[in-house]
Amino acid sequence: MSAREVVVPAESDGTMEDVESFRLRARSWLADAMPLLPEGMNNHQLSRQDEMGERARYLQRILSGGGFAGLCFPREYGGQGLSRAHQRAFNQESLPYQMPTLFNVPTFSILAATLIEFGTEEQKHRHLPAILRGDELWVQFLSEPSGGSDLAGLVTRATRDGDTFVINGSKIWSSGAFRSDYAMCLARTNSQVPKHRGLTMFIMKIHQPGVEVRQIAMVNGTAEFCQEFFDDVIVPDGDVVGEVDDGWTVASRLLFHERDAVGGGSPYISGVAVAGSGGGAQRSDLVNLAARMGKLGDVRVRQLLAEDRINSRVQNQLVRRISAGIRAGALPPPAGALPRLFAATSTERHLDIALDVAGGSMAVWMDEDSEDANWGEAFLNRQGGSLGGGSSEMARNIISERVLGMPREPAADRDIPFDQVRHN
Amino acid sequence: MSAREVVVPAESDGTMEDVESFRLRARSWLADAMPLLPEGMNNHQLSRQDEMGERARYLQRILSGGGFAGLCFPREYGGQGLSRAHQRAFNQESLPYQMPTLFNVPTFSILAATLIEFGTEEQKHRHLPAILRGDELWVQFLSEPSGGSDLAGLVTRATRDGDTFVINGSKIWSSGAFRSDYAMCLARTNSQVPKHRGLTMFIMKIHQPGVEVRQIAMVNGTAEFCQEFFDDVIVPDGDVVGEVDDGWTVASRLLFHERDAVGGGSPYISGVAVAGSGGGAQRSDLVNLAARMGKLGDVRVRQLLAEDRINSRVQNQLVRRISAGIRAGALPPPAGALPRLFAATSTERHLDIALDVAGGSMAVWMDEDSEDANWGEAFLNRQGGSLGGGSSEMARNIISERVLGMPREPAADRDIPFDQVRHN
Amino acid sequence: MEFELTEDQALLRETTLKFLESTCPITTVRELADNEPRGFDPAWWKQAAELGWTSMLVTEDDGGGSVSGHGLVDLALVAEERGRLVAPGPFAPVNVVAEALSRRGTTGQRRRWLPGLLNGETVAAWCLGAPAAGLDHPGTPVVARRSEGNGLVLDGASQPVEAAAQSELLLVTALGSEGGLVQALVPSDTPGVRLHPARCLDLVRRFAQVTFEGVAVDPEWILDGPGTVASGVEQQLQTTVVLECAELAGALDRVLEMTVAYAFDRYSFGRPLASYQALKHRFADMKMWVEACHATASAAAHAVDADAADAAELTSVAKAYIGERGPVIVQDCVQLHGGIGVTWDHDIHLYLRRVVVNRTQHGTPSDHRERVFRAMDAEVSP
Amino acid sequence: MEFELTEDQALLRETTLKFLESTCPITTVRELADNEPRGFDPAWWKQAAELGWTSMLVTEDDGGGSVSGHGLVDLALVAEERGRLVAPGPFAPVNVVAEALSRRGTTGQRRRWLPGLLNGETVAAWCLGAPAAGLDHPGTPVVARRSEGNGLVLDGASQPVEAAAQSELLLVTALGSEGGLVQALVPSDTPGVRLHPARCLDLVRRFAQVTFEGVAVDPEWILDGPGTVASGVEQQLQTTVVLECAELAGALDRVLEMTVAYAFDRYSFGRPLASYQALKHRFADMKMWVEACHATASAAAHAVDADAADAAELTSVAKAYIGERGPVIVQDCVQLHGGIGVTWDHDIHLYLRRVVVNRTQHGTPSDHRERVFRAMDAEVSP
Repeated sequence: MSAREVVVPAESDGTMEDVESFRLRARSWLADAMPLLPEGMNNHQLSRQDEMGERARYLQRILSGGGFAGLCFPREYGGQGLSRAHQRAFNQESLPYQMPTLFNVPTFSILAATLIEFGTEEQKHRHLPAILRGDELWVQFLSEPSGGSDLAGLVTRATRDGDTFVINGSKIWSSGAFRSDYAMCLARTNSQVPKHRGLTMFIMKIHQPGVEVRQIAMVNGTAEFCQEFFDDVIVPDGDVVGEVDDGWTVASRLLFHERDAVGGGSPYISGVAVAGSGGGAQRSDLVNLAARMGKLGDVRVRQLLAEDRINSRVQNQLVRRISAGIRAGALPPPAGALPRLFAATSTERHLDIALDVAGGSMAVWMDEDSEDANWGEAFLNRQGGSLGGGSSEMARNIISERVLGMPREPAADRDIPFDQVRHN
Repeated sequence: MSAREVVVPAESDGTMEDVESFRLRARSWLADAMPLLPEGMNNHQLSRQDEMGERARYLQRILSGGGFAGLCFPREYGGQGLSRAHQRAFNQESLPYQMPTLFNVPTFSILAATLIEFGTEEQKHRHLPAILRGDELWVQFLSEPSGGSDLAGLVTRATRDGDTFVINGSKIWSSGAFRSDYAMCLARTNSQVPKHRGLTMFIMKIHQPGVEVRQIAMVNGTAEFCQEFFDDVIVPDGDVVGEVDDGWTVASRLLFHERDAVGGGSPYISGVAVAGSGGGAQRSDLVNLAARMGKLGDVRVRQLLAEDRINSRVQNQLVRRISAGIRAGALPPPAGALPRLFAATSTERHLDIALDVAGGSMAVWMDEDSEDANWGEAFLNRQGGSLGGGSSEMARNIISERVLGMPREPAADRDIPFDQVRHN
Repeated sequence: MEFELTEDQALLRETTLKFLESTCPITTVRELADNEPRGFDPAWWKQAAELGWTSMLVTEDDGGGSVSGHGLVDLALVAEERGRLVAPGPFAPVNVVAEALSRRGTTGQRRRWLPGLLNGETVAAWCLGAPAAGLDHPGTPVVARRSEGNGLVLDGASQPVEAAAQSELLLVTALGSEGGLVQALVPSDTPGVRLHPARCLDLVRRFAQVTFEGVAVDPEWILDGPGTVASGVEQQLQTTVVLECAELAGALDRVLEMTVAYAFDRYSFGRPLASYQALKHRFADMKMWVEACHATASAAAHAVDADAADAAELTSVAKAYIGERGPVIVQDCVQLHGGIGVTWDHDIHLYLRRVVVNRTQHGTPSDHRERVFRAMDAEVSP
Repeated sequence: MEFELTEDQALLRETTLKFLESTCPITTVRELADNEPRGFDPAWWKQAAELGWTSMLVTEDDGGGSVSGHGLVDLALVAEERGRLVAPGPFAPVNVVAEALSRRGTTGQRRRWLPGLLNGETVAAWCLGAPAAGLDHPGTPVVARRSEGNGLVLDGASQPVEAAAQSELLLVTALGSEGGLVQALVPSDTPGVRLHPARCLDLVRRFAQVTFEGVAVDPEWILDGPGTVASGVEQQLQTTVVLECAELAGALDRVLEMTVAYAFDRYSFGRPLASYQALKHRFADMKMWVEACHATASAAAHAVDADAADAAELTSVAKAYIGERGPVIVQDCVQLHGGIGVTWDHDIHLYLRRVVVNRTQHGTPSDHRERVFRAMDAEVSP
């Protein structure tokens, strides 16, 4: 854990505004200032229509103007310096309203969180207030086309040239880079040392000469992920985050914040994308599908629908158990890979059950049945969930090695200078 | 392939008795000399009642007296020197009769076959005629309690003492050693060389001082497998098979004969244990179970029964395809691991389906329902098929490494003197 | 094991484990299997009762109580440790009957039977003799006719019932001759009651089929009126399933633990089995499943203990999930042990037996999936 | 691929592969998907017809024939290569209709339609408009009433039919208004026939629902009398399924091949993916499944070609097995490719699309398992 880490208090510590009075103030301000959600829509759906993030920026600007941006961010960087309890109260009060949830992940919860810990004072003052004003969306440039699970084996180079670095290479799987302003970009500054010891993290302005952003068309028709190409991109050395050649420390912490955000533990998440998600979510999409197919009376289909329901229930039970175990110190933190793997396998099973229930109509459907098209496209993208956020294979490595303590895989690149290692 | 290998002709070569006249002679002799099978029983069931092999020895003696023992064995060692076609004809004619099929595996098809290739003339004249007379049952002493899949990592020691060897250690999973007379026993004669290069194969008399044979009780109530303990067992050096320290060559060939026997390719198999087995076997045991449970109308159960039937059909189709592929040179011989693995997985699935169909009656049953007891015991022994004859894990290694050509697993003991390797 | 226990619960768990390890290690379980027709030692059962094994689902007024006030949660902790040592004894049957008596019995019924159940002198069994609670019930049910004195006359044959032959008291669930269910307390020496021993894959559990031929039940021994009988039977089922699931979770945890230890100890090709990635990944899956089994067993215990609205669904979720995964996990652990795993002398088959029995009693996974579907459908339909 | 081919068959296979590689590589398939409403180029289809793609199931008298005399076995070799390149074109529909005409059509019917089908000028489709052959058939069937002149009048709506909108001729299987099935040859421009385009996950296959409103069929265009119609429909189904399975086997083989190659090429932590045992073991399973798919597809082709007694069972065995395994294999291959495997630009999704479509058309795996059960039951019952 980094010494620079900001510890956000869970509860109000007495020097802050009382949570309940804050709640009332927020309630009244929200009613005055924020637009209501359209009937039957949630913020997740709204942000899917907000391709360039214009609506999110507009909403964040309102929050900022009202003094409700960055509740748990330090005051010195434009935040409100409040506790998790305040954020929780605000999130509850905000349920009926449009909220700029697009900023939550990765901008607030991953990149701003990392910048708070590793940024220089100059960097923090330059970017955090701008982020909280809605002026900057951020993304992470970590994975590479040649990389896969081996993040530290990346080959994008940053070569020092006076008081700048010149970056060449390519990054991939950044989410929404085309609409974003800044990235944290991990690049290799030294190839003569083992792979983890020659990396540096940079702040990179995205829309500048030498950076090309391409949206990646996915099998399910979306194009949210991007690939970036760097051709002699100039980055001043004032934009190094942390120490030169010590970027792995920054990246590890960034990845921690990513897991924390995905697991619902980040204090920087403001507003709720999908109300009622998690917990007792009904996943009735499969029941609806079976009903539409007239198969609710088929004992075999009923078994499959129940199996899916059971997986969903057990998944939530497992999340709670593992969180409790980590909190109690009975499980090591890498045990977080257990629910991650469970979620991936039960999503796969969910789609396999859909394929069985839908039968032919997942493959061939009449134009009007757009739901069938959705199922087909979801099935094509079945592995999405087992690949995003570290593959299921990596989760199994983590569980066996860091939860069960089994020997690590022999790695051909351990303690060997990077330029002597075979890579893609 | 060893230079000493006996090539048994597939068809009569003209110098032998004509197959059809041989068939008629065999038919008439069998009718005179051999006892008929009891109504509704096969030779496999009979030999399960023949715990000490007395019946098999008696029957083999009759064959031997009639000149029908060892049809494909060389004449000089007491065989008849005939072709596979003669053996096939004889097997067909023998279907109604009691036959000493207990001798087929491992005595004839594995150990006699290995002895023919590697034995000295003295050894062959001493043992092969006795085997064919029904005087000697043989087993293999290869696996060890500490061994698992790593056969060559065995630790039973054979120490030279003048013109004898003194053997100490233990062997396991020999089938029926308690009723057998001789074993081929693989032991370590040199620990200062890598593991494969310090092994020697011995002929070992089983019932002698220093050899203790214990039957192993299995979860399903059988006690066919044995463990042996060697306490200063003396073996004369005239009982070394092949060269000292070159036992791995002999063992590899022995394992080849084992696969050949299991796959139905051995010319030394005489008589048929279960008529009509293989090919279109019906596996109607599950259908019977479902019928007894009154579940043949349950669509879910019908699906399971069909799945089992499909696995059984596809398994036979796969055996034929892989054999053809190996014959045609389109697949390497290790591709034989494919049907081996398929059989193991479909047996597992067969028993899982039984568990589902049987429901509570696989766990608790009234005394009279002995079939339920059989299912329960079969389920307890579910992994038997995935462990015998090399585990499923070894099959997957073989397929990935020797069929798909993927890199071999790093072995901590490769090219390292055995005494410097960690073992159990 | 649950991660968030009160101090008292942690102590209960520890006491239970020590008691089992000292009085009933697996060597003792094997001896009972060979030499004890009852499957357990009655004196030992009384010791267990002193530790509270039979009183946690009984109110304090009736002489029961538990350390946290959440009787079923506490009892599930005991069940889990029992699973870890494949312990013997009529654990679920006695507790289910005691709970039913304490919750819904008349004063006379409670006075007559509870003291013996609580101190371990008396054994009781729940004889589910009719199709109920959405479980598959092949065969002919036990039917209850009204007799002249407003008592009952029972006729029919039950499925095999755990501990029936060791019990003085049978709680019989029968089909009323005018429909609905009926529950009655029947001493097993009542004329017309006959026991037919069954065989069980588990070496220390005893089952018997119970047949009833004109068995007369006095009105005072009828448990439940028509208004409570259905919910009573459902309650008994939920309690039984919670205990079965907790025992399963404990057994699976122990099997995985011993197999992981084996993988570290066992060397093949100069490396421990635990270093082979193909095995490591299977262990990772198994660890995930076992943790999920714990999670769902515990959620079911809490829900039933709290009489939660979704208690029926959550017990069936747990039973379906654990029942399905259980044999898969144990069989893969057998496979990882190699040939030794299918020998009589290795303990793993004792666990496999327990797991198969618990999987199939009181509803197979597919029975419970159907129950889950119905709960879900009821929720979705309106 | 089959291991035991005659020289002529090996040549056929090679010619097919070369033809596909040169005229229709995957880049072309992608262009057709984007720019060709029909999904295939009619001129290219005529070239394919010249290579025999449409004539192997037709007798020599009718102008057909195949290299080995085992038409369906030869055609399955073509189908397999088509699967390897996810080729376009109305392959199964045309062949099934041509075979039905050649086997059971009148002289007039054969003269009218076969020449065009054989030379690739005409496209035909089989419109299975009624519940038949044990397959699930949701929705309302097409019903055939006898008309006054002993012809038929068709009313109703089919399920989506492959190539219907590209066909001049529809072979319609309808439910006779007095029970049983009826088959008729209906030109698609017949008044009352309407086509409603459907969407398909496969990018180069086109389906359309066909509706019939009082469509009059002249007696001369009725195919099959009551005595042959059921076996005729069964024959059409078997042929279709054999071709679907062969195509699936080819597609799966190619997907595994490209994924194995990727595993050798791709380095992670300084080692090729192919060196990771957890992946090696998954590849071993996949290799086994793919070989099993080949084995069962081939067995089905031989059985149907030989009119074997178990042809119905073996086609359903093949379809159930491959249909079930197919998506599992391709999805695991996607997973092994990492993120690139779910991008539009990677070819693997073209295979996944083809596999999902072939899996679900003409009976899902569960439909075919039910058919297998019935075949088995018929065998066991007497």
